Amino acid sequence: MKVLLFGIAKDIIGASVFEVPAQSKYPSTVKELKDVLVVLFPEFNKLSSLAIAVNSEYADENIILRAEDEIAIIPPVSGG
Amino acid sequence: MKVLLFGIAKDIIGASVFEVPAQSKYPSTVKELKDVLVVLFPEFNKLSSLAIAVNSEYADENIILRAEDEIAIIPPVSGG
Amino acid sequence: MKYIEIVDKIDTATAYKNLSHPSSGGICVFVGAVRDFTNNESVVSLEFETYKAMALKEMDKIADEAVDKWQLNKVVVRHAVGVKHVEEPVVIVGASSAHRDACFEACRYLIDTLKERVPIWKKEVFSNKSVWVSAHP
Amino acid sequence: MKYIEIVDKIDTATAYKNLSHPSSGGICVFVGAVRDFTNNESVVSLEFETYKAMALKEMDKIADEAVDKWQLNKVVVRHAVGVKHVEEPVVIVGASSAHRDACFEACRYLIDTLKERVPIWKKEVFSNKSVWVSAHP
Repeated sequence: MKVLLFGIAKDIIGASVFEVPAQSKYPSTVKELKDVLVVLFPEFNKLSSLAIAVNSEYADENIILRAEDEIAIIPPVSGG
Repeated sequence: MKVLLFGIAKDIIGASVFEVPAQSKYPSTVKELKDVLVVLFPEFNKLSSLAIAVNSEYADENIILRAEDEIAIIPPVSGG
Repeated sequence: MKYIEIVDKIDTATAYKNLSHPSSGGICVFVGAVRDFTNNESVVSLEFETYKAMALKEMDKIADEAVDKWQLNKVVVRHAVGVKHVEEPVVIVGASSAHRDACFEACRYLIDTLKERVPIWKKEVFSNKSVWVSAHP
Repeated sequence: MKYIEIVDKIDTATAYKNLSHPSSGGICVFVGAVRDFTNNESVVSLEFETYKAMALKEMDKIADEAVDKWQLNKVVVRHAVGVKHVEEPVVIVGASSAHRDACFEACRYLIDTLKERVPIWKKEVFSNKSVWVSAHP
């Protein structure tokens, strides 16, 4: 499972794509993905907010993740 | 005494400058000028408002008019 | 810096240049243009005339009021005169400030107050008549 | 008509052309630009990055919301990415409507909502550090 990274998320993980480690259980929902992220990278806990986009839409925590989905971490936005 | 005319005031009087008739008593204040205008041209009574400018500033009714002043009738403005 | 002008033709492209400033994070511009219909009647043109010396003085006062109240870095108040057709710009006002609240509020103040106070008169020309706008109640 | 774009460079002159419409008496445009100081610290540059596919989708939704709510004739939502220096424009939003109330309110909605929802990230670069804006509480 690949997760796109932007802004400070890229700095925290140190890459522009995060590959969920093959040996770990794959997160099946947005909530589970967030749990994996904050366990592996506690820096995410310090952000003002942490959202996940699935297929380029903001996704609620109960959304189910499928293999073909495009998944991205959306740290606090600051356009404008 | 010459009075500059704009917009509908020009149409009402039918000229772009109004010369207070020489035989009449010259108005000594803004109030008196307005009184002369509405007596000679009752159409001014039908306007939404009627202001007088003295030396290109809005003038209160009690302002004294002097020979060297630039006087203008300001019918309701509608810029923009 | 203030840009206060009565012009024959509004050039919308220059307003941003006038308002750009190193300390301005926000620039708000309003353009008033000729609409095709007024109360369902097709508009042929608008004709604007002004008492220029007084109009410039009033526009300058309004600009000063806005600069003082909202701490603007730059301000534009520019009005066109003459005959204008559908879609042509007739007025442009703009404000440039550190943050966006100030420039939005100031820009609204500029156009609202211009319409109340500045001696400019607009005649709406329709196919069968013409009317001095706001002249009668 | 909607103009929704992520661009390398904002051309402020085209926005008015995009927004001009025969039924629009009012056009309101907001430009966000790079300020020289943030909290008294001199800014070297801002760096913008985006999740482009999603940003365009969100900008499009925001534009649709504004068009529906304020009956806009035209709308512009355009954001720049890359490195921007002091006084350069980074975002331009605009609304075109019959009367001015609607275009002012819509323009404010566009920029406020863009800042809340659109996946664009801004890094402030100072001489001795750089900071992702709003990342931390």
